[in-house]
Amino acid sequence: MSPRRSTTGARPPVLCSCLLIPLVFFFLFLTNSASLAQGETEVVDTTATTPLAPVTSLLAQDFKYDDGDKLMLTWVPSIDDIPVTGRVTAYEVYQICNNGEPHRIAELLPEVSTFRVEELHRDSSYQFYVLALAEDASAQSVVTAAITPEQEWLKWNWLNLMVMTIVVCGAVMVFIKTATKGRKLFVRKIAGLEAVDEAIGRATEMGRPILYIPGINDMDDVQTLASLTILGHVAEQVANYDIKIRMPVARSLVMTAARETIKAGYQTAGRPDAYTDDMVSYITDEQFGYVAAVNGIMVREKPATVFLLGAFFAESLILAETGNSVGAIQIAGTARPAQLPFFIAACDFTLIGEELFAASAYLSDEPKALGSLKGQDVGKGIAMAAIIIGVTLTTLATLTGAEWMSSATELIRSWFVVTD
Amino acid sequence: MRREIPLIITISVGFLAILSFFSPPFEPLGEDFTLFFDIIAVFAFFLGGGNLMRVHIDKLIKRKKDWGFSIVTLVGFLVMLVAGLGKIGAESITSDITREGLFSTLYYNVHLPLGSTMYALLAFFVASASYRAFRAKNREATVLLIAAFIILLGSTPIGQMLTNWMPEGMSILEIPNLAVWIMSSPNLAGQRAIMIGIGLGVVSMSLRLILGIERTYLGKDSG
Amino acid sequence: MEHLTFWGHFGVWVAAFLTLGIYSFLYRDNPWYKFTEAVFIGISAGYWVVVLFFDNFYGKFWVGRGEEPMLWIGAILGLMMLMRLVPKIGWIARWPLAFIVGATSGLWMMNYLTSNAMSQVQSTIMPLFGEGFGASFGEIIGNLIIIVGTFTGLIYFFFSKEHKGAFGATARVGIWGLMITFGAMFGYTVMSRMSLLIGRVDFIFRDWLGLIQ
Amino acid sequence: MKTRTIEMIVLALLVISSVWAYVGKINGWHHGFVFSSSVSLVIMILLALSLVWILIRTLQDKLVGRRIVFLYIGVALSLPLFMSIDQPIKVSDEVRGVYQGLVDLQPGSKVLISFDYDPASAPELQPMAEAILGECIERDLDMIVLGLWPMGPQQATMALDSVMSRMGLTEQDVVYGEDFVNLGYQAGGEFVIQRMGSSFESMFKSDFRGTPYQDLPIIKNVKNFSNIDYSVNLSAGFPGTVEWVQVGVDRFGIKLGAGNTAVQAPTVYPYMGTLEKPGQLVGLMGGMSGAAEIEKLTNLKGKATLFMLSQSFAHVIVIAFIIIGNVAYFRGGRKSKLKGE
Repeated sequence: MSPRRSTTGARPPVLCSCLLIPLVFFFLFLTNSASLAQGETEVVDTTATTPLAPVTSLLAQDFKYDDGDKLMLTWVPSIDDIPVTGRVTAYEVYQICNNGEPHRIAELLPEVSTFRVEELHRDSSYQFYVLALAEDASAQSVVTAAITPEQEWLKWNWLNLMVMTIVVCGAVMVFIKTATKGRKLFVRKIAGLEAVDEAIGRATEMGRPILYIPGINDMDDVQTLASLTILGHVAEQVANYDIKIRMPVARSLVMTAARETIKAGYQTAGRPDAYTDDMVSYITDEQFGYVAAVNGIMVREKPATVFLLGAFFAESLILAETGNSVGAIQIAGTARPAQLPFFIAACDFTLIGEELFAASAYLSDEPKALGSLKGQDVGKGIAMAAIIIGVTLTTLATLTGAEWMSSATELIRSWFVVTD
Repeated sequence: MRREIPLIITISVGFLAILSFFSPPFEPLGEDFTLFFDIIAVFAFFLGGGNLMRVHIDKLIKRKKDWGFSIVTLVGFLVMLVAGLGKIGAESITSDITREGLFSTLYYNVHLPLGSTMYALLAFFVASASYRAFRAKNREATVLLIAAFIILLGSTPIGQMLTNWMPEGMSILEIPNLAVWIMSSPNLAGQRAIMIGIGLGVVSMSLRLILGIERTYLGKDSG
Repeated sequence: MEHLTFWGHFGVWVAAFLTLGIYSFLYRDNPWYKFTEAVFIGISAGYWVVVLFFDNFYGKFWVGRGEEPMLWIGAILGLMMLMRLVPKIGWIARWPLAFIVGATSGLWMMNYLTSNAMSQVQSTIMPLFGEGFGASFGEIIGNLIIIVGTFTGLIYFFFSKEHKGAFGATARVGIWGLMITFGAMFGYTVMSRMSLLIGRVDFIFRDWLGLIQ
Repeated sequence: MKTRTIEMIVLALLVISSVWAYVGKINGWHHGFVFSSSVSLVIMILLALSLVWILIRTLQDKLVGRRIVFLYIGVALSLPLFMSIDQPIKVSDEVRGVYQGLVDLQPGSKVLISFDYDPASAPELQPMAEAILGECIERDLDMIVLGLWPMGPQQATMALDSVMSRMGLTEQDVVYGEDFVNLGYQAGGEFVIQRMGSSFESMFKSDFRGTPYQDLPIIKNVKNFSNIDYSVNLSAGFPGTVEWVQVGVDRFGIKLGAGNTAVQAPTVYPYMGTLEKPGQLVGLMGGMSGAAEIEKLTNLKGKATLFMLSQSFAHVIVIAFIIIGNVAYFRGGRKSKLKGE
């Protein structure tokens, strides 16, 4: 079993493994506990003096909204299962498949009264019973009636999420449509984006290169995608002004995608010959190895402008401070809240969270893209309305004690809950 | 056609991914897509690793500035590659190279210490950034400065000494308590607004990508 | 008195040499740093090639390729990626890219919508005075700040309206809320960053030079 | 002199002095250095004065660059490691609770200590472990050690060795099997705790050296948690404090004190309860400061106390430079030309 450490600000591979480890743990824990229990059953003496009460009301039901591979077991714990002085040490769940031999599928702690059986087949029938274990005795429950798991096509318990998705996505699409029809849509100015042109102009005047850092995550992070869409617009400008762009990356896939993006920018600007693959270079996947290299590039090539757009972790401040020390104008943006303070402190302009995603729409100045920003605002409006109405209702409910108010609050709240 | 096929791929894969969220029979697709991504990433590594080698060999042959260090990088890269893929120093072909052999020795004695040293550079940069950036330039910057200052003071003995004299009823205003309060209330409010915004921003960004409104990453037609 | 083998001494000196090499960058760029940087890049790039090969290619594809025919799709997409090396059919590399962009957008869109947007709205809907009037004065102020801060913060992010008049004033409150957040987070991190460096300083003065008692 | 020459001279001096220090360490010429309290005080005053001088220079519009800030951080973090002064450490009620649990015990009582971490979390948790073990030895308590993390038992052995050498004790003073036992690592997380609730022996047939359970006098008569007087858990994640609380405390009513990393501590804090309603934990140590506090209570100064001093120094330096920075800004007529200095 692998122990799991609590971390914050870990790198994505670390993050992924953090997500994986509980899973791995879960499986190992099943096998482990199985082997533990095997040793134990030998010493269980079923003819003990005081009989142990079994679990009651054992029920096997179809697990709702699955692919027909799960069942749900519920029971009332044994009356001997009480904290501190209770006799029950564990429960074991047994499964009988198609009237075959029973085999143990799980060992559970006392006080547990539900279990989800997984990895079943739609074409088999299943029966279950639960064994309550004490140190000197064991007690078997009744065997459930045979049941076959059923498949559902949609998770109706997520109806709220479906509606939310449709409303938010719908709003975005409606505004995109309106925009294509030629209606003028107003979008306010964003300081960091106004500065992009200025920053590129500065590099032209100074005759020094532009450094573009797309974060250290791979293409499976939307922040990287957002960064690359911004890169498209930057590359076009760069091609127009004929300045040098330098883009060291930490991922091979990002390297490939960035090359395509910059190349497209040069083609749009009508200067495809000026593009070379050398503009983008792969350094290393290692977080701090990459930082060491980028630091070196910054002090040696002294870029006039540095873009730090994408997913950043602990390295954010090292990069931003080094960039600042060489006198570069820096435009940063990330959707990782933990790194925003460092960018705010050390960079000239910072795109905060959402602004990073809005940036490419903004820079392209294309009506369709701008329309999508309007759609986003509808989502924000819903969020704000829900907060105001919900808070007012729930506060009034505690003040007046009115039943309907608390149930109304619960209703609003339930629209934002997604449970398994 | 060259331009259409990628767009069709994006749009259909995007919708399948969303569908995998809502429909149990399609659920495994989400996992499959992640798996495909991992496999593609390995192939892409040929391009990345190849690029690294090419850049440094080029530097070496053309005797560009600092070409000597390119030898170091190349040697390090190749040694690690041979040690890992050849399982040098490991007991058998099945042994775990992250636990034994030359590969793990290099990892634990060179790679890991270098990583933590680089990470620790932050201590210096945190200080220099505070010195330069925490200035009361305008109202926003002043608010930032005050919040950071209280949290910092709260973690030093000075913070305790400064406000120890406060009467019992005012204990919330003692700097260490104030620091805890800032972390748990106003800090949370800001985080939430940012997170909600990001959530919606991603939705709109993803839709633009899936619908092909943003497609700079696909390059231009002439290929 | 310590009794180390030759390799023991060598190891400590290498670690110290590389550690100081990194810190020499604080003074200015120099050959020592360049050397350390080159070592780091080479070793770490090699490390990741090997780890990715064993974990992803061997562990995820090669082992399961027989039972899971789906995995071949991944491999084919991967091979298309390599077509970039052949100038004539380089454009085919855009297919796997298109696949990645579609999958990433679709999967992350739903994750962000639920875990970022919806769950945060849900946890902000709370009674001002605590459940059953249980909140202390400090907590009520805290709750009020969380609610107002979240609301005004969202106003700040609104794109459709210019920050003017009453709307602008509310957005301004939102910015202040964000600034408190950033300041607090910055101040909080200073602490943990310092202890990182203490560890390295302790290595130099105690483990390497033995100057600390 | 040219800058280049100066740099070379400084580098040469550094090389010579480190070679000297290293050779000295190997041959036992020196055993490290420590500043006396008065020297430490003088150094602190000098540091403070130099900061004041920088402030005055700033008032004269002569700004210091970032390298000076770096230098100060380096100095502020290094020098305290050589100092022998006491930093006023305010002991929180949470840490005092952990300590009080030990104080309340009669000599010969049995203390169960679970090591649920690995070397990566050692800087914070190892000092706690050493302080707790030291106090147990001091009070003649029986120490029963186990680990729910694979590397935990190894950390326990290291902590005990370090404590014994610092207290000048030998294996005759702390007899293995009578005063101390290391049961080793057991996989299974909360299941291990659950099973220990009925029988320790069913979970640990032998200690980590392979000695059978019944052959160890210290635990021969320990059947389950009812024979344990106090438990301490040092945790860096899962399985850890949460599992010990949920199974050990809630189900078997053990008395539990905990030590956690700074990252993890906030998630465990709710188990401390409130004034009106006591929680499931009698005490909680969090991060480096928690470790320094327990070191203070047990009078066993270790790395945490030393590191805390360094940390406080660094914080004061950062605060000082924020003030200097603002002075510079207001002196400079609020011009924004300060960028990039």
